[in-house]
Amino acid sequence: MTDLKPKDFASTLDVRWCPGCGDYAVLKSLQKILSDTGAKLEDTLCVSGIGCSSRLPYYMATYGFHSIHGRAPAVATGAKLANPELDVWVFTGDGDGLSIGGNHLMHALRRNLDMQIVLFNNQIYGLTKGQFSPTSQKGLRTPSSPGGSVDTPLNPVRFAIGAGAKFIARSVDTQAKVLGPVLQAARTFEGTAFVDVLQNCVIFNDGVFDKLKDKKQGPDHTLFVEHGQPLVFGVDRNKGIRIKAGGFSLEVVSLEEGGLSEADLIVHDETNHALAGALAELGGNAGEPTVLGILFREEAPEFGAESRIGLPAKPLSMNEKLTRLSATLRKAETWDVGEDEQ
Amino acid sequence: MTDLKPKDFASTLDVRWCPGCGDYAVLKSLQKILSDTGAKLEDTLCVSGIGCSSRLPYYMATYGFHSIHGRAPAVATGAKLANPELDVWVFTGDGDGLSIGGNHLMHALRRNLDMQIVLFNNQIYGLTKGQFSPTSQKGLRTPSSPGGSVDTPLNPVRFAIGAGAKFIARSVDTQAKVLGPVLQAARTFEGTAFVDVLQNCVIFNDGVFDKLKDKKQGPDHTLFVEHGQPLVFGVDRNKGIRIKAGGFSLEVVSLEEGGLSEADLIVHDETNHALAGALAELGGNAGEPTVLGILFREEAPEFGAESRIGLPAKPLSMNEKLTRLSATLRKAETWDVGEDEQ
Amino acid sequence: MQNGLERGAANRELPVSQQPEVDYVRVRFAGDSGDGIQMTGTRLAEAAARFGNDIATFPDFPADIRAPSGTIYGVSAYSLNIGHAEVDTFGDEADALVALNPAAVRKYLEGVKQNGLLILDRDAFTERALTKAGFISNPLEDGSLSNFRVLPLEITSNTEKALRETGLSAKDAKRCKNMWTLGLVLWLFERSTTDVEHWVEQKFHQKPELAKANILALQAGHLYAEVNELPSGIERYNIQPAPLMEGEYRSINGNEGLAYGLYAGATLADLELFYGSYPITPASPLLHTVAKLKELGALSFQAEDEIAAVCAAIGASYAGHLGVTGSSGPGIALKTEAIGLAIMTELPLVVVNVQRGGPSTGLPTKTEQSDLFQAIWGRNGDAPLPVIAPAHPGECFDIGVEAAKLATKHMTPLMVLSDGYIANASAPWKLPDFSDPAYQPFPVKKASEPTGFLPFDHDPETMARPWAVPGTAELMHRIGGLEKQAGSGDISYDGENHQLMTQIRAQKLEAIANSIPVQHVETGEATGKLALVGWGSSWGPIRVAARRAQLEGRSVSHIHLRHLWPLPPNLEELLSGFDRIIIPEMNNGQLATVLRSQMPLCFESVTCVKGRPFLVREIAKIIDDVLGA
Amino acid sequence: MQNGLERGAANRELPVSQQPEVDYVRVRFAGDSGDGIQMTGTRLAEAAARFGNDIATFPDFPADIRAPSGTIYGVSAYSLNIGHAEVDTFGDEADALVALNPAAVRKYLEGVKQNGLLILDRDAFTERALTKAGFISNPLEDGSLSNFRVLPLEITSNTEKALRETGLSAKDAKRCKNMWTLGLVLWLFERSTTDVEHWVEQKFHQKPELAKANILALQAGHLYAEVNELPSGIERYNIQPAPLMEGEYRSINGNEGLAYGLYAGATLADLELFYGSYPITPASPLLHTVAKLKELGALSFQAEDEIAAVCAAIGASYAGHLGVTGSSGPGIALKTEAIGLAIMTELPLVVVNVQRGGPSTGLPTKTEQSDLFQAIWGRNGDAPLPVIAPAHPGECFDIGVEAAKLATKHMTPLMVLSDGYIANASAPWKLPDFSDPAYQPFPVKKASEPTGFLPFDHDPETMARPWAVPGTAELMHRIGGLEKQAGSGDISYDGENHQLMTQIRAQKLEAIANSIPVQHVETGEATGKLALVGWGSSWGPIRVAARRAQLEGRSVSHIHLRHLWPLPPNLEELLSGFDRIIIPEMNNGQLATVLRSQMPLCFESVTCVKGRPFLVREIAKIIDDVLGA
Ligand SMILES: Cc1ncc(C[n+]2csc(CCOP(=O)(O)OP(=O)(O)O)c2C)c(N)n1
Ligand SMILES: Cc1ncc(C[n+]2csc(CCOP(=O)(O)OP(=O)(O)O)c2C)c(N)n1
Ligand code: SF4
Ligand code: SF4
Ligand SMILES: [Mg+2]
Ligand SMILES: [Mg+2]
Repeated sequence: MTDLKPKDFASTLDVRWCPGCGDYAVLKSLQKILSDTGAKLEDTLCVSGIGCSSRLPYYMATYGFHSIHGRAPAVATGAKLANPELDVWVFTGDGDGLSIGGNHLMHALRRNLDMQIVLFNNQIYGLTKGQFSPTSQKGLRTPSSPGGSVDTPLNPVRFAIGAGAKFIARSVDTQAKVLGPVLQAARTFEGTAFVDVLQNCVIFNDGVFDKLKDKKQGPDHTLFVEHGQPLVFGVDRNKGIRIKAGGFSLEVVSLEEGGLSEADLIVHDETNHALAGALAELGGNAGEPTVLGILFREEAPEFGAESRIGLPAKPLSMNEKLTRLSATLRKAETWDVGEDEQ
Repeated sequence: MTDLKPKDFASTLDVRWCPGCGDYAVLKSLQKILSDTGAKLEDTLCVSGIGCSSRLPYYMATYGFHSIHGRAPAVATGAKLANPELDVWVFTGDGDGLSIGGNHLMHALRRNLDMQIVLFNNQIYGLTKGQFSPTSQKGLRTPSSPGGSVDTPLNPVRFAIGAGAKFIARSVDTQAKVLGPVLQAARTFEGTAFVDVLQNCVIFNDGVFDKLKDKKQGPDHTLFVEHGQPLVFGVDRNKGIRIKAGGFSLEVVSLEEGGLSEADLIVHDETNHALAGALAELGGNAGEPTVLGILFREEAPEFGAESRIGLPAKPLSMNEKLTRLSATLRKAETWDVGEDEQ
Repeated sequence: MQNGLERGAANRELPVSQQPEVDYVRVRFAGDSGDGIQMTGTRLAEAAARFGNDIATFPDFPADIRAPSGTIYGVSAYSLNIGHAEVDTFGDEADALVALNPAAVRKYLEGVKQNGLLILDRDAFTERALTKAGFISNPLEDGSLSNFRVLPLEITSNTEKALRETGLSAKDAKRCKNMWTLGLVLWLFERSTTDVEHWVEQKFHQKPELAKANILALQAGHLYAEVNELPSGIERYNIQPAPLMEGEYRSINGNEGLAYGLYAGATLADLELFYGSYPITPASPLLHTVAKLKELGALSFQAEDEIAAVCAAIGASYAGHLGVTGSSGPGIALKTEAIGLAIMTELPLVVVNVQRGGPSTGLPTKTEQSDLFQAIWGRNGDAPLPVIAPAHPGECFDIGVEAAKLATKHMTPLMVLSDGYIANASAPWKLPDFSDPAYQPFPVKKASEPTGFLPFDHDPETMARPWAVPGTAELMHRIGGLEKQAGSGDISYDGENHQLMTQIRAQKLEAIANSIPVQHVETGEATGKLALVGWGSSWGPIRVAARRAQLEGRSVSHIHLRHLWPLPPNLEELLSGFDRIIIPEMNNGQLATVLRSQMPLCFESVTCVKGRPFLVREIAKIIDDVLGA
Repeated sequence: MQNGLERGAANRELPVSQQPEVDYVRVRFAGDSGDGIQMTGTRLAEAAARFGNDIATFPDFPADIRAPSGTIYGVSAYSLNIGHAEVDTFGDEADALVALNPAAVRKYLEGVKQNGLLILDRDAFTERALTKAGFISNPLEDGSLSNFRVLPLEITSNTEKALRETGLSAKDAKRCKNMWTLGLVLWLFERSTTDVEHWVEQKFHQKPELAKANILALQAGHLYAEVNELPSGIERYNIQPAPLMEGEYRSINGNEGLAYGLYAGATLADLELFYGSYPITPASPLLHTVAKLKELGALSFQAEDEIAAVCAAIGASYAGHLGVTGSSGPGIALKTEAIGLAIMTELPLVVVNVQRGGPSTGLPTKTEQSDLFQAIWGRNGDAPLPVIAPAHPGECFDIGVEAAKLATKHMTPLMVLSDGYIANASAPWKLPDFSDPAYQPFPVKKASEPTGFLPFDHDPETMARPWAVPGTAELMHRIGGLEKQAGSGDISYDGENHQLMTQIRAQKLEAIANSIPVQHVETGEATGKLALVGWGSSWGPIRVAARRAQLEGRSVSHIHLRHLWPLPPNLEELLSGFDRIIIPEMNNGQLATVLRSQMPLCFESVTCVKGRPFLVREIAKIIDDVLGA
């Protein structure tokens, strides 16, 4: 294996996203972790649908398939089933993956085929110039919602939990420190890893994540979870999450008031479905942090391996196949017509 | 309003489900609650996709639209948006609603338009003769999975939670006592009400729900939830659900051992998302009950009403419309070409 | 013994019959869905085939899974044409109808010829059953069957009687009445029960008591016929073996044939088969059949919908398998956008459409061939792809092989148009001999050489681009649905390049046109007064009618198109040799429209969209109308 | 003043020009996506139109949202043809190119005529910018522009200078360079800046400092031209008003026209408009425009995908609205199955396809007319529906009205084929007068009478079935995609009935054929040597070329098809009167194929799939080739 640098993963094509688009940062993180993990160009396959974010495969020096709108998980499924050796990545957007492609995403997550699905969630349709998407905030005025969108937004993480995904993470485009390890863990995970990347579209939805990304105040609005670690957050790491007394729900508490300490907080258990669901919801109300990191991860049977059970132990030669086919055809009743019989 | 009997809701067509099919019972419950609630034939619209269950509209004396596979929620959305006065029902199957139609279902649930979506979940494709469906149990041998299905089944209730549904219930086809009130509550709910009906297919998947439906042992395997009531179940009502100590998850406990009483159990709160999620999961492991009843219900803005904001207060006459259109066309710069100018 | 002529696809040219009354027997079994009709029919078909007859069958089951018993829409039927001359259709009117309940009589009496034989289960003609079937009086008594030779037997009670000793429950015993009937019918056809007995033993080898009961019933029915004197006018059918070509045979239906053929095709191309599909009538059995080929290396994938199915197949092709997807009309409609992607990316892909009655959901369980427009022209943009169609079940295997060959040789998606009739009908089929030159391997050469590699470079002869699969070192490249620079494959918005690429895609079809066999005359002279041009499952009735007319010395030729798009280059010249050209089709004139658009000849269209193939008589009438009776 | 002839659709027949050099000026603005090119172009177009010129415009923006500045693929352009004779195309070569950066020169120089005028921002020709645009040397210096009249101006620095006093940041000041340019160009066209000033004031009324800056820049540019002596050889353009028909005008593009027309059509049908859609280039503005009509009662619904969009529209139609859905080729492909449902259920539905370059994702931002096959034949089953197409932006409104009328009158889905060029191009449009008989209301009568109500009974003249909407007492009935009994609408699997229903669906098209206007000759004699047959946006160039040839006394006629399916019944007779018939199309010969399939005439096809309409010169060449130069 040659040592490939991040830039070796870049194709020769000019990157054509708008200057300042969050997509650049994700592309960079991706190239870096591929380099870090010693990925090979020829064994890496990037599949995408249509959208700004779905242009990503063109910018990678690996194999790439820019398919059609919403269908990347299905294309990737076929490719990975056909060649389990490939390291398959799906890049999609909130429109591509959750609007037209929601069903394929859901079924991919349910099946748990070994691949990574990275959703560039800019809460807008970038490529078609700014209509609201399934993750757009309510009330957003766009060309197709001049009076403000009335659709209730979908929470991609909660959606993934509903679909039964086995690896669910959330990250922010430009926070390479979170995004890098998340992508790396996604790649390592044997099954479908889903990564919701909060991505800024400078043109049509600029600044929606500014609060979370703010260098100073950001930590007050985000909580980075790690398995086995208590759920602490805040600029001064003085806030946390605990189970609300007398009910099955979470609440934000201050570690300074009421004599609470880290011991009163929940410890993150990435195999706990209910916890992941509750964490996914946080961020909607004032004071709540948006949870980043790996919200859920659970080992489970991998679809590809299971699908191959029953296949011949090793690929058959053409002759073996024809011989077996001949035998199969003869499993039905056969009879001979001979010259002499006539 | 004339008093319609349940049978008045039956059309003149012969019902063509297999003898013994669970669909009959659902049809009956439906006709009964429509009669009970004084529904009008002409104001009721039944929309369906394709599948055995999707034949239901033909058997109703109301308006009906047997549309195409998986698309009933979309057809219903258009009809309801066009005429908010209609009482719109969608009937779908686990294949129709969760396989090909999963995306429309998801978006319908997310939007919360006032209608009822009843999913006949027989964990099989009935009409196409018995292939496994997205809810089929793993390992099920069917014509398309002769070696046993390797797909991980989807949990419709959990899926609905993931989609952000505001009314989520589960019931069993033949338990009219649960199903009736659930359908009635679904009808009353202002928003999209989702009902997962565990339905027996006598031909291709007979008996999958027998354990739950068993006259005697059934109560040991099912838990009927009611808002404000503790989560007790069992033939002898001696089992219950409580929060597992030291974590964010549920466990089944016996009320006889360890001196536990109902007071130790969780009280059902139908507005609690996390609880609904955890309850939805129960039933997968031995000893756990399958939860029936209204798992989740939360008032939320109704999509239809929100969509109509900005429309004229009352419908415009043809003349008013043309006048306003003329004015709108003139919002752009206009200029006159006069004979004299030439 | 065989007449020397090898029929292109079917490979089993047999003498043609001039006396359908003697040469064939057409029998239809009909009864309730639960009566085991399909099994009875299949057994008789099998027995006849093993005996050496030529056969054609047509199962006709209800749209409902299990309609309430006794209803007309719950009737299941199986039609069978047994001949010692060539049998290409399941026949027009039936010589005999075996009806296990009144509803079956009600539904199928119309299809029985004058003076035909009616074998009925008298026990089933209860008041209740008659009412359910819509009879006001009992046809056995009211004289309404006087135009037929009626043989009313106490089938149910005779079966029960025969099984009394077995200790079987009355319900289970009753279930064996189809076996009793089969026994009787086997006697009528002068066949022994031995083969069926073997089959029963195998099928029920885990339930010996059931095996025994079924065999008892079978023998009882046979014995009954032999022992009881049958009324006068009812004779046994003596159908001698047909002079079939020497070889090993089995019976096969179109779906099986196609699934096996596609596997064989992938194999001969040295590829693995990937079949992505979503169930739909009548295409689902393709999925079921491929699923069973797993131990042979075939991978099947039941997707969440048709779009995912075709996309997965495209993904599999990109990764180096032969991606195949199958569905029926409405499902193909959903695949349209993705098929465009396969055209744009120039990946091999086989799309099978097992057509059913349309439009929309239409008549899901009935046959039709009305998706031809969709196949040839049903896409956005200038998006050409080849279309081929099997003529009958026996040709499906070879169509599967050819599909794999054309798709890989030219790097293109391709559509196969089968239909509900071909899919479900079965016929004797000579098992393939893979050492035959017809099955010469055509192994695909995947790209591996980096020097000069350009993903959208085209071979001037085949117009194929190189197939470089992920995993191949140094050939990394990107493909997609956007227009691409000829050669490099980079995205290109350039107008001139788009014009060039549009031409290249069109030239791919020209390359295929040049590589397919020239159009031959299926039967008849190469010029003449009348050409009957058909495709797909209109093959059988046209062939039979044309061959009969030819024997009478009439100037009619049958031209059957296996390659529908591109059309064989010599077609125009060939057709120019006829005074009149008539196209009988099971749609509203689609092939006629296609041909008119391609050559300035006068095409007359005769259409039939009744959910079934043409009758021979309907084709014969066309011939009579043109050439005089 | 107007020449008396009322042109069918466009309603604005003007004198034809024989001297394009004098009668029109074609100017193209080009620069970086961020340079405000579209705005500059639109303002000049508006000013010209208000002055009374006829105009045609063509915005040509990059596929990328905001490509890195200075790149060739990031160039945005706006072409404008200003005339005092009839202007139907945006013109062949440009008379003038206003280029704000080197990349714009690189991309569009080819399209400028010999000795054309080049106005360049000299400040933008930095080393870096030149390299980015792929120039090896500076074209301003290396003599490569010697075939043009070059006017290199310090646009950026002049703008900055003009705004120095305003206190605007350098960046904001620079942004006004398009206004400076516009001022200059307005002077060149002998137009004052007043109208633009008003517009700026309105547009920036919340940011008065920006308004002021823009106006300052505008005036500065104007003044610059007036004060500085322009080099010899550069003259002002004097384009007199065109003799337009009297009336009130605005400019409109095809998407706007269609959206308004559909609203008007629904209104005249006495229905509410429901528009269900999913964004796609170039159809999205239809959705945006309808969304803005909410206060007029129109309901728009952005669905999760194209399938949901069409299904919602079908649901809305069932519930009594006029359901409309719009998309472009790939999205229409996805709607195919549902369109079949609308055909089967015989509900009114308008499907708009704003075509783009195909196949597959193809060339999303480029125009093409290659979805004709898909529109006419692209469905499973025998599934006919009417197809109509606008010729130019000004006709879109009326097409919207007609679509609503045909769909409701005949109870059928209908397809409108617009295209990317028509959608984005704009032209002066005479505002509709709703008291004109052309806009006579056609209110739909919904069923309400229970006696004798049969949901699938057909009016023998229109072949419409009754439209009974949910909510109507006593008319409860069920519809769906399965085949239905004629009359009752109950599910029917009967073969004869299916044949009948197939015929009924075909007869619906015949009824439409009988109700549409006879095909007229767009321009020229009713018989002659050459007929040029076109549809959609090939209208402009064919018209211009044909009219010029006619003025020269040549025997060429232009026949433009607005009704593509069914075809006008008199078309064959009309076309028979010509010696040769040539069909220029922006696809690989689709209309030619359609026509060949429908009438035994000889159609010659000339195709152009370069992402742009034909050039007049390309059509003129066809005429020359046939009739001699
Ligand atoms: C079948 C189809 N429908 C619609 C489109 C138009 N389209 C392209 S991308 C897109 C949405 C993009 O949004 P998202 O997935 O969020 O990607 P982003 O551009 O925001 O990264 C749409 C609607 C298409 N290309 N194909
Ligand atoms: C586009 C399309 N694809 C496939 C089908 C075939 N089909 C009809 S119903 C069905 C699945 C039915 O399963 P489900 O929704 O669970 O209904 P059930 O019959 O079990 O009630 C399928 C695959 C179809 N009619 N249309
Ligand atoms: S439009 Fe938005 S998402 Fe698309 S490239 Fe530009 S900034 Fe990025
Ligand atoms: S196949 Fe199953 S689901 Fe369908 S009608 Fe029969 S029993 Fe019911
Ligand atoms: Mg987005
Ligand atoms: Mg089901």
